[in-house]
Amino acid sequence: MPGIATPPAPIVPPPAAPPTVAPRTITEPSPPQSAQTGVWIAIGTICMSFAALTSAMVVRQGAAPDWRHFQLPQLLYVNTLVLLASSGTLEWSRRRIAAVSVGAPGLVPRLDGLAGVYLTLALGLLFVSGQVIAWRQLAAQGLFLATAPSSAFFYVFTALHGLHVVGGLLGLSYVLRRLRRVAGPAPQIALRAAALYWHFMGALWLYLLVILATRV
Amino acid sequence: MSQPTTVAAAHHHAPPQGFLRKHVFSLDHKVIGKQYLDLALVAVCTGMVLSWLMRFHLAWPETPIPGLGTLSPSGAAGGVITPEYYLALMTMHGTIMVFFVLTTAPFAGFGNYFLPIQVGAEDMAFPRINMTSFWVTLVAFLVLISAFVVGDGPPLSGWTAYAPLSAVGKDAGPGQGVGQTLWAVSITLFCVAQLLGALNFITTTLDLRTKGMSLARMPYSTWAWFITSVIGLIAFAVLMPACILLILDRVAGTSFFIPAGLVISDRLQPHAGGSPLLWQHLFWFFGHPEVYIAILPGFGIISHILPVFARKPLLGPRVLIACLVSIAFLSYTVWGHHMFLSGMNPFSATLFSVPTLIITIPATIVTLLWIGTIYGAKLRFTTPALFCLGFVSVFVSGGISGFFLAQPSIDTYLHGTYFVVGHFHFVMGVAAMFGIFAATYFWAPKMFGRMMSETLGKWHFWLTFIGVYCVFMPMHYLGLAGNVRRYSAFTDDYLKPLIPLHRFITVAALCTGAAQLIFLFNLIRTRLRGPKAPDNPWEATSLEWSTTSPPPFDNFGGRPPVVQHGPNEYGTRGAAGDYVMQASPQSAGPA
Amino acid sequence: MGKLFAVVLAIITVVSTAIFVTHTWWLPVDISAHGHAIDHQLAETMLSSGVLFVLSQLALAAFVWRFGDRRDGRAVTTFPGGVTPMVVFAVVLVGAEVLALTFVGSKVWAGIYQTPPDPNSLQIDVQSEQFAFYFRYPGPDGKFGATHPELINEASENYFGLDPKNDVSARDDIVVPTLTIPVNRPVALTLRAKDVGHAFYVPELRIQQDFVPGLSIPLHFTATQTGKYEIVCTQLCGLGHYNMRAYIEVLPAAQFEQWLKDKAAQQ
Amino acid sequence: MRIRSRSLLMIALLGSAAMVTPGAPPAAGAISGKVTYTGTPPKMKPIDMAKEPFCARLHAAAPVLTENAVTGPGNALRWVLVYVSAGDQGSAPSTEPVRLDQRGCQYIPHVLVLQPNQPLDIYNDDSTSHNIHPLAKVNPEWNKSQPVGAPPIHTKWEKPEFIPVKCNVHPWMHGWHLVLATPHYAVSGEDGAFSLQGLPPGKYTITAWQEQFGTQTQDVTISGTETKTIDFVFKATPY
Repeated sequence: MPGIATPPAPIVPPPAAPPTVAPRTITEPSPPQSAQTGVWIAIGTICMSFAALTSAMVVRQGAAPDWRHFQLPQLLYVNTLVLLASSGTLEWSRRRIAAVSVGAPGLVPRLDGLAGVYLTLALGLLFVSGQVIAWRQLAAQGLFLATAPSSAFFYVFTALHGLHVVGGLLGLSYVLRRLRRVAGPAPQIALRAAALYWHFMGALWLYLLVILATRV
Repeated sequence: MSQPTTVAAAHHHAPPQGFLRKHVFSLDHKVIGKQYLDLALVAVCTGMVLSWLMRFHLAWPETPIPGLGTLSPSGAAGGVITPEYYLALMTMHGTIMVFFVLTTAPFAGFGNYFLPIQVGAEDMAFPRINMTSFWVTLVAFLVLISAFVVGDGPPLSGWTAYAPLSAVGKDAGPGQGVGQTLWAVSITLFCVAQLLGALNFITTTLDLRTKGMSLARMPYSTWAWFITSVIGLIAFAVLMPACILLILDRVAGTSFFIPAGLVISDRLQPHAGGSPLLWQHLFWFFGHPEVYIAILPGFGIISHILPVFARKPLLGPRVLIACLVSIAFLSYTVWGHHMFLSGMNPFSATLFSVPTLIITIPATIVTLLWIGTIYGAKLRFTTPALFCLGFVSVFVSGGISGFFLAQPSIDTYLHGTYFVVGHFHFVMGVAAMFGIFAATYFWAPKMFGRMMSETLGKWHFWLTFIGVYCVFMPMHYLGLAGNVRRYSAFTDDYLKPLIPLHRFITVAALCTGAAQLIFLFNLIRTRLRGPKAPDNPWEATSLEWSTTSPPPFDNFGGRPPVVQHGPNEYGTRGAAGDYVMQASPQSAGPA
Repeated sequence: MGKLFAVVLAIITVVSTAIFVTHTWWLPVDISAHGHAIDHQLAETMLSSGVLFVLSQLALAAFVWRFGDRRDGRAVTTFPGGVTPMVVFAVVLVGAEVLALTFVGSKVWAGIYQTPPDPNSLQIDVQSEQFAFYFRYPGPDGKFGATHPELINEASENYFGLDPKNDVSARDDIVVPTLTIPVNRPVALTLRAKDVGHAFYVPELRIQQDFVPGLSIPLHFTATQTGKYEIVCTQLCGLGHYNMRAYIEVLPAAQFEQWLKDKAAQQ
Repeated sequence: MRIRSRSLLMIALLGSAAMVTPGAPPAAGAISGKVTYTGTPPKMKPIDMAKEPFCARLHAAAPVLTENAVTGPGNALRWVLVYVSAGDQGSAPSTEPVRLDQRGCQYIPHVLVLQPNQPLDIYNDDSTSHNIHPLAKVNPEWNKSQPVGAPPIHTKWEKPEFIPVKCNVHPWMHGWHLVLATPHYAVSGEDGAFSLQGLPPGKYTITAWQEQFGTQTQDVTISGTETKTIDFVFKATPY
């Protein structure tokens, strides 16, 4: 099932025929900021879900003395850097595309800005595989989902966050496809929304890292 | 609130071509709205049949029900309902009604259909996500219903699914194996669907309002759907992780909600350290806002329809919106009143009883606004108007019994008795249903382009209005006598003298149920062969009445309306009578 | 049509209120020390909300009766004073009533659930299980034996999982399915659940408390009248929930001591 | 739960040999004897059925005692299953139905012996609802209620197993369904006596099983139509 809150796919103007030689001349007025509002609301929802899980963890830790502390695999800190880097490259390419297409709203000048988005996708995939490797390391230590409540919450938090990151990757690849094919400002609005969602993924991971490091 | 800079024209998309795109996998919010309403119709029929079986079993436990033995041989061999099957019927009745009827119909169904039109938009902000949320809701409903035919029957831990009864697995009794897991998966899917739905509602209300449609000029049903989606966003975002943890407890062997040392069916359970109260807290943090998700759209619908038939403006619309917002906020501070006696620290009972009693104030104000609107009105007693009046009366009865349950000292006696059943059925089972009936009769001309029969409508109203009072008011008397709820048979000595009252309730419930067939027949006949409906049969002012019945694909035929007035212009001298349409250019002079 | 609605609504209101007022179905006799305070609180709330109920229903009926559309061209009029009387009535009157009920009610609640039990009250260990209550008295040695969930064996009536072989204090514990207590003497129960959530509810004692697996919850009361009453479960616990009952027998003090001695002898 | 691994029993049961042609019964021997105990058995406590008024009234005169170690005169032990665990030529399992009654909130008989696929009819003779919950591990476990007015439950067990049965509604109601592959079995009565009839000549292992004191086996050889007597003595402990 795709990420629970895949970033909202803003309305595509009627699926244009495959890009003919001359890009479509009509430039539609910029759509309202619905993609941006949608992402902000999705962020609110995701925060509420993780807040509920955090309170469940706090209550569960107090409920019984069986909370077994364990050392977080060091790989997680490397993954954190990878995720922050991916946010960086995405922000760089978003600003570059915005700056470049202010002059000429056609397709061509925008292409060099896409490299950053590709890099973000790669780093995102690297982060997700890093998380899975961290799970393997934990399993090697004998800490599975049901071994202890602390490991259970670790797996639930990282799984839900990973699921949302995968959703973000799907959203980014969708926006990437539209950036290459559709002229006009609409894809940029979508890119700004997708970037906001991606930065939130980074911030959420930092929050998770803090509470996991302190409580688990 | 970002005022939309440009007209929402850019948001158009080409009308669908193929049958599939037009009717099944449609992106049009009107088709999705009708799909939600049809799902809710199937769900309410299922839920009602379950309640008939339950009521019949309570009144005459040993009389076999013909045909039930063949339908469910394990649950009701020979037509006699077994105790576990009764609890399974109760659990499915509660879950279907709360989730798939009272959240789906007034909020997702009518909201999806009318919110975009009422704000002057062509469609929801994200049509693809809107379509996804319906299909995920349908899958959730099918997953829930499959519990009837799979494993050892549907779950029996109630719609509240308290742990460890719901978390331990098949040791806890029949239905707690596969059936309970299906329940948890179904509710998780339902949460995902509602989150996507709420996301759509809020973005559309904030971003896609047409020119001149400021927030102050939005109709009150739109306000209600907007506030309900904000509540839903937070409530379902908490229930989803709770259900995920419950599923992990059931299948992955974790111990979030199951403590150590439990011996169930002579087996020591392999769990340790969990807290059953954690589930109750997470569930009711969602649970009480859920009951407001069920009733607030009803508030909006009644506040939208009542002025139309009173032919005068709603009294104090700003106060109404302030009350809706304060109810929405307070609904997150009261969940503990479900848990006064649950083993939670007794001091927090006092803590939760204060906001619970305070929330009665905005509810009282809203009721008084409706009664105040009726004062000095020129009431037209059409069927939707009667259901509005019925809503006000029934909501008052239900709300008043809330006074008793809000106080921990009285809840000591009344908790877990039929008094509670009477209370929540009056407020949710009847008031919210009257909201749905009023909305159906009021908007049928617009949705189907055909008028519903008034005579059948009135028969349906009178039988239902008197019927529900005969069914649910006696439940308060049973509660005062200490009749415990969720019992599949009354074998206690002090309950035996109450059985005749149960028989009266059963007869009343079967008659009221039969009366709903009138509504079903009326609805189906209208959709197939009802008389053609004009664009504005009720002479109302809001935007949905300034377009054709049923509205074209993009709601306003390419000419998005420019709004000049609020929705409350009744009783003033207007071009076409004593009202001024929201989008009419002419100024609204005094009457 | 409006007049019909007003009449039907008035009849419904009058009939329902009459049944409440005449106590056709009402609370059973109160045999608990703290029961009077609860009954008083209930009566108080019944009176104030009854008035609110009758007033609002009859107001609705009256307005619907009077303001039907008689096509006489009469202009619509707004409620005298507009919306302010509504808000004032709700905030002041309902608010005041809410505060009164909360203030008085919290004292009644605190008296039952927030005060520690009387030190010399009778200690009884209560275990609820899928679909029965069992009560354990410490027996002559005054000490409860340790309980071991893995030793529970219903066939040999070892419901608490006692280990008499090597736990001396467990040998004289008395386990009975009927809660037998002396009259006018405080009783302190410790509620423990063996499997799922249950509840302890005696309507006559005006007392109710859930069992939570994993917790042992204190509950104390004093019975002021002898007799045999029913204990029922109000927390959904599975298929036998409706049949999960026990009896509470309130005996005069002497008869209770005799009963205790007989039971200890049978051990 | 009695700590006694059932796997040991399973091996003994599966030892029964191939089919025997029905035809006229060959010359048959018999084994009979008595089951007794030594030491002090646990005291059989009276069951207080106060929770279920209907059953409490039935047993008001003579309260029912617990049945996990029922003793009789002369140190006799009742409800002990004695059966041929090895050396049985095996024969078609009988198909005439076995009846289990729930009367006075008790399982009658306390120990019910039957063979795989033998029809089992469970009746509820009380005017209160019972709930039969056989805690089977080898066979599929089921848990059904039988409310008043419900028809009898017709079921069967496919595989041999010793299945404890409990009633979820009345915690003191316990019984056993002993599913045996061999048709040669007997349950010791009040006096602890048992007898196995119709045994063709051959070498047999006889096993005696008691729900609390475990199992004992003895070997017997039948040469003609004589009756061999063997006795079993179980060591009883008070707790």
